[in-house]
Amino acid sequence: MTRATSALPRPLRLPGLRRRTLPRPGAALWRGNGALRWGVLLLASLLVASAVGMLVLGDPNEQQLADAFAPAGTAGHLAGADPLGRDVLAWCARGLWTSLTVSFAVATLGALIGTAVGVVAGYAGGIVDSVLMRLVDLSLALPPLLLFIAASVVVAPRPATLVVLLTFVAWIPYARLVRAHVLTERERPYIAAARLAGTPAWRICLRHLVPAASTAIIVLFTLQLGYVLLWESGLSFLGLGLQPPHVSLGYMIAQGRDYLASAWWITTIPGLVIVALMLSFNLIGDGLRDAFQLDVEEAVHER
Amino acid sequence: MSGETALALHDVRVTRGCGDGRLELVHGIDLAVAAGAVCGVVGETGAGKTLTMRAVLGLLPRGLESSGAIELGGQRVDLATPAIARRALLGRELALVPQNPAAMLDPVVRVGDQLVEGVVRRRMSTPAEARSRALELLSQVGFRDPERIVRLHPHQLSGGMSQRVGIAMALVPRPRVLIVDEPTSALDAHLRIEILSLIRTIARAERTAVVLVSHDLGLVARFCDTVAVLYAGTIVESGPAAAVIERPRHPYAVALRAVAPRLTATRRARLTTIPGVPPTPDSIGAGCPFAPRCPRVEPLCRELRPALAGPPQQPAACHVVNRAARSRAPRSTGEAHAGRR
Amino acid sequence: MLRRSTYEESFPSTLTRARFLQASATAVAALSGAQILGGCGSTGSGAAGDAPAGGPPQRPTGTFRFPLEGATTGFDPAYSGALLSDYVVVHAIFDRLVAFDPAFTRLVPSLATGWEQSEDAREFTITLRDGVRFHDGEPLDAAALKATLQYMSTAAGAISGLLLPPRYDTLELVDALRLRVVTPAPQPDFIRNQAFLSVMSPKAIKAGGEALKRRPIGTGAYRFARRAGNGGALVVANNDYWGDGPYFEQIDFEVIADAGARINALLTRQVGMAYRLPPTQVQRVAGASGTRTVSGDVWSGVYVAFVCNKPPFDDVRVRRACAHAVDKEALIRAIARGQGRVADTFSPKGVLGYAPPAVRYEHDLEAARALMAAAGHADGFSAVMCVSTAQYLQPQLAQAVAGQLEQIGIRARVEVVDPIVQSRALLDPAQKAYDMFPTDWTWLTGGPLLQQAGTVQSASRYDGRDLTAPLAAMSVTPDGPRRDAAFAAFEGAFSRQVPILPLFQSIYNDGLQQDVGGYEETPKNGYGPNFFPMYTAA
Amino acid sequence: MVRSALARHPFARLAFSRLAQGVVVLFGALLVCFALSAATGDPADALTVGQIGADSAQIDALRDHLGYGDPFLTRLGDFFAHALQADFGSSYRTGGDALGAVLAALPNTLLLVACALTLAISLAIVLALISVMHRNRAADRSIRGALALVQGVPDFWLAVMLVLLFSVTLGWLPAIGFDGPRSLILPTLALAIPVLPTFVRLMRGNLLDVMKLDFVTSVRAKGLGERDVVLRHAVRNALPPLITFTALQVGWLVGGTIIVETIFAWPGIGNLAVDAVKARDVGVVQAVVAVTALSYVLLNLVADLLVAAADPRIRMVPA
Repeated sequence: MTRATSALPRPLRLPGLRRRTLPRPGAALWRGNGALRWGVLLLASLLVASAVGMLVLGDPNEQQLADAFAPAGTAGHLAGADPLGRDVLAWCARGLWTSLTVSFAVATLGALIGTAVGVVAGYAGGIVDSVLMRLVDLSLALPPLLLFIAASVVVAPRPATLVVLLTFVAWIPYARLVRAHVLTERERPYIAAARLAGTPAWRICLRHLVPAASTAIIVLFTLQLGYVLLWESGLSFLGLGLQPPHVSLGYMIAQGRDYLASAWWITTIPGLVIVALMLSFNLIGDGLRDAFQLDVEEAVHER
Repeated sequence: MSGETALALHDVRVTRGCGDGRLELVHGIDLAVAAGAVCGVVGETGAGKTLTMRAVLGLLPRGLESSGAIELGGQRVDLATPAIARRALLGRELALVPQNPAAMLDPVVRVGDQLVEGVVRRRMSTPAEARSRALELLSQVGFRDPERIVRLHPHQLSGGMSQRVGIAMALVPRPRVLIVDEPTSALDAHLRIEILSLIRTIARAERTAVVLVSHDLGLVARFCDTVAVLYAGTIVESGPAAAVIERPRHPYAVALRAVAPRLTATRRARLTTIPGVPPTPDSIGAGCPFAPRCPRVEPLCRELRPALAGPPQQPAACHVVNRAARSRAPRSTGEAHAGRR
Repeated sequence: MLRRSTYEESFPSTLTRARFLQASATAVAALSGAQILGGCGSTGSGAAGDAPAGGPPQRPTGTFRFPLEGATTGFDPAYSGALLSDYVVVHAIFDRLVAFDPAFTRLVPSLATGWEQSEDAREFTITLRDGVRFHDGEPLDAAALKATLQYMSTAAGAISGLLLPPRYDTLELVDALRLRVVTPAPQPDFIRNQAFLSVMSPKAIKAGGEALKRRPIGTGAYRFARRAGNGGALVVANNDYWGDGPYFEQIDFEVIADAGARINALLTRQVGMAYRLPPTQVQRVAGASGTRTVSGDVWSGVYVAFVCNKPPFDDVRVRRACAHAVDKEALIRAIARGQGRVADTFSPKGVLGYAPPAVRYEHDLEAARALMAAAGHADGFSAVMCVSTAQYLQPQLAQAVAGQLEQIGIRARVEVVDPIVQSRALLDPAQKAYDMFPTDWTWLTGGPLLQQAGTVQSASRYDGRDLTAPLAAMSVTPDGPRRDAAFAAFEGAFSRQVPILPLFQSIYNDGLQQDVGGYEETPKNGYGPNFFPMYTAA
Repeated sequence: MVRSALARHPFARLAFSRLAQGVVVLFGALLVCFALSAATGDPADALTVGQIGADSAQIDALRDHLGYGDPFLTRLGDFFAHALQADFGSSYRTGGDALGAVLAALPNTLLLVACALTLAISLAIVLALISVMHRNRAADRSIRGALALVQGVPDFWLAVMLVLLFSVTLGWLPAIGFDGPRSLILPTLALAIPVLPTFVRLMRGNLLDVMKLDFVTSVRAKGLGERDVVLRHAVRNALPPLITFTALQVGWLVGGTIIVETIFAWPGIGNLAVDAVKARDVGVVQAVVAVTALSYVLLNLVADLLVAAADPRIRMVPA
């Protein structure tokens, strides 16, 4: 009985509809997909550079007050030093990992929660759907930054609290996206067939509905990685982000805000790292979207 | 239905991709349609019917190129030139009634606006003229209350209604040639008859040449003056509708006729099917594309692609059939090709 | 422990026109023009920028726009000592009995033309200036002063309660303009505190209630007009003012919470001045055309309070080790950008109560490590430092101190919290969470106010006899050699026990438009500029 | 009777169902904001920060005096009773009515957000059109590349640089405050640019989806050029999703304005909210959250009505 679903004919792929399966691994995804290649290349080089930086440049938290505000290019501080004499480049190297781990954690948690809510809302429909969607509306109605400020007053900023805080906001786009996909997917004949074959609801959701939205989730995941990076640096600007000894890019950017004219490197260099990270995420996101896009365009020729 | 040729296709080809990946989907189509006549183009899905018509209209999807030429009202147009250059013809001399009635109209724009948009935007007539022309056409295509229809939105129309609107929309600029792409595939039986007879009466009244693309032999037989049977991107047989349908010469046409369900068939008889599957463009070899499925296949069929030959008014592209025709009743070639008109 | 919401360390510096063009010409990365922001411009006190040439206008003209740090909450002089924004406006509306001379060494007459004080500092006779009227028409007389003193002594939870005796034996009107005050206990700082306390209209005091807070009535050069949109205020010229000024038609107090925005507003001439520039911006404002800076030593210092009622800081050797470990010069240079002077005592120089320290702790890591070993912490220990976002020089100072302490094995984690969370932590007697409190204090009246308010005990929980005895003595001994001896004893014990580690005394800088005069130096208590003599040069 | 009346007017039915949902959201928002302001502490703490010699007993006395000492549930009940009559108590700092202060500041924020949105949306449509018309050619790739870069720039950094460049250094525009339209330019840019990439991405995606539909072919069959196809048809079909998306950004835009209003000293509710939270001005915090939630509900209602007007197919009640 369990294999019933696969006996059905491969789902009818009508051109122009959003129905996109996971991309065939290997060539099609990579070949001719400049955006994806450049994105992965950029991300890989950033990771390698920061790994090397962490080994070579030593502890970013180490202060040399004598070197305070050393400009970019002085001995020992290739990218200059901050007001406490900490090396900006070492800070960026370590900061990149911290910021990445925070944004990966938040994006993943957000994806899990958001997808769960989206699938349940989309598949269950009725009261459950409207309750969950009101929850989404509620979290959209409350200004996130105000919530962060209020929460920061109560809780000292540590990575764990930051991840939880940011996840409160990160899950919403997933929920809306997955719900939209599930609503259209739910009408498909193969879902009705699966239900007829007695497949339990949760299996249908996991085996069919989630994979159907998986492509969109992956694209959104890459974009969310970027957004979380920006939220974190925004929080640091308001003094709510991670504080030393935790090393975060946002902290250095916010700290350098006062000396943009005289010591521009304190803000600009970590800022450039964030811009590079965002660029790589966006390129990967667009690359993946184009890869799936191809799926749809191929269908056009079958007419 | 004598009359000068409104539209003639000369060696129309459609290829995909370029360089070593080039693939020819349509292998040289020659066709002629007389003004006021309805020419049926028949073939299975994937035979290249729609692609040919799109090539003529210059509306090929991205990545496909057309070649060959068409003659339209005495004007010769080379299909290799980019579609933008040929757009002047479109919506003036040449019009299209798209296939899927539901998706044919812009959902957010009122029906009336979409009807007059083409001619008004291209300054072929003033808005007032266009509006009255549209109302007149709407009543012609069978609406009793055109004033109301004009204000409706596409999602408020039924399948049949939107098909009629589609036809009216195509006829607004008084085109010389009307291409109708499977108008009835989404409609139910009695509507099909109405729509097709509507097309024929208008064609005759406005002396418009109509190219009817369809895969329904029964309808083609009943409503078309001439027929061209398409298989894997080439015309395998053409000629007067009655002749081709009743007395098909090419094995594929014969098989098509046999396959068409008959009301008279006994209830128990299994539906006959053509063995095998239509070839994909890249799998066609040198010989006759129908060879793998042809009951009367011969070694020659597999090497040499047969050209259209045999009796002038009903040529067919099959060595075996043409050879038999030659042996049976040789005729002088000077006779006028009635079918060709 | 008086903390006012000081500016946050968040200013964008500007690109001077030349440097910007240079920057845009070459790639931003190659900004060669940026030089190290090492030593600051005007060191030392009182070095005012070049004052404008023209003199004050004949009649009060134009509007002076003054940016406030935060919304005002109320203008009752008794209470508004807690919030700087409130006090700045109060300063523009009220007069005080006495004022300090320009060098801030002695008291000069203001509303009071003369005053006598008895030997035991319990009896005071104050003579008021004749012909002065309040904004509501009431005359300034001994009855008004009596009403003010009574109200300010008894106002619940008010700042004035700390500067005045809780009650008086007698408040006698000798004649219309002379008041004799007798207090149950000696009040050595009674007259000096009058330099901070405003004189209020008796009619307003009698009316009381919300009006005191919402409609202040004083004798100053400017009258209160109305509250402005988001917590600001507007005051207008009081034309029959007895003293020098006013030279502005009105002063518009507008709330610009962000320090960076205040400086931008100054540089684009949208506001008349930017009060108390953060050290990182002094260079920028001084260098910009059209603006000048005024700076001066202030009665304010930066400290690190150790929590002495629990290990590890209950051991004086650990405290002394920290005193040796912290390099105050480096902190001044890196964090205060040179705007500070090394401090070794609780009271800053210039405040009555200052006395040279008995022990001075040189920056000596070896001695520090020896003390740590002697105290049994050879391999160091970890501690938590609590600093609030509203602190002067922000958490950077705390991190710098933590970095220096790390060199002798103290692994200090800096926790940046909200000012309210920090103040509640300080009140918590058990002090479970934190070990050190970097903070800054300001002496409002130039007298030993904070010592008498028990700030040292409340911040460091140190209550050894060697400190409490001189504290008791100094609060009842009239000025003179015996009080000085008490001060010396207090500072001596303070430097020996180091319950609180003084870092440096601050130098404040204010930014002004080039054509704004009558403002030669930043106020010593950093608590509100004196608007009356200020003018915009014609 | 109501049901039948509604049935006849599709718009009314749509509006009614949206409002019903809105009430639930508003109720939830009030609940959250009460819990939040209770957690962050109350005016008694803030008032005693600067007080010399204040001890916890005195603070608790002040707290009772101000009415924040009662048990949680009674305060909750009391809060809702007042909130439903739009009374959020007074701001302990200014003494004035909390909601009054918020409503006074709201127009400034709405003006800023409106300008930023108009700029962002119109620019997004133009850029999306250009990149769709020249799909995968130079223009498209450069637009997408530039936007990917802009998306990476932290919004506060952009705001600070705008002020540095255009008002402080070049002196063309005022740096702070709200006196006259010229002071609107920089804050609008600072708010619009960070949002722009998202809008362009969304609009471009919509346009591409629409261009694949069949009716586009029939429009081309009328001989109309690509410009007409895109401008007269594709844009109108691609707009509704953009409208809905914009309405959802209200919560975020208020967040964004907090940063812009701080840097430009703009007297909006962003500034007000930050001060109120830091000063534990409970009344004002609750009023700000309530007003933002209400504006979210109303804006979404307006968006749905706009979408229904723009796209006749959506006249029935949405899912």
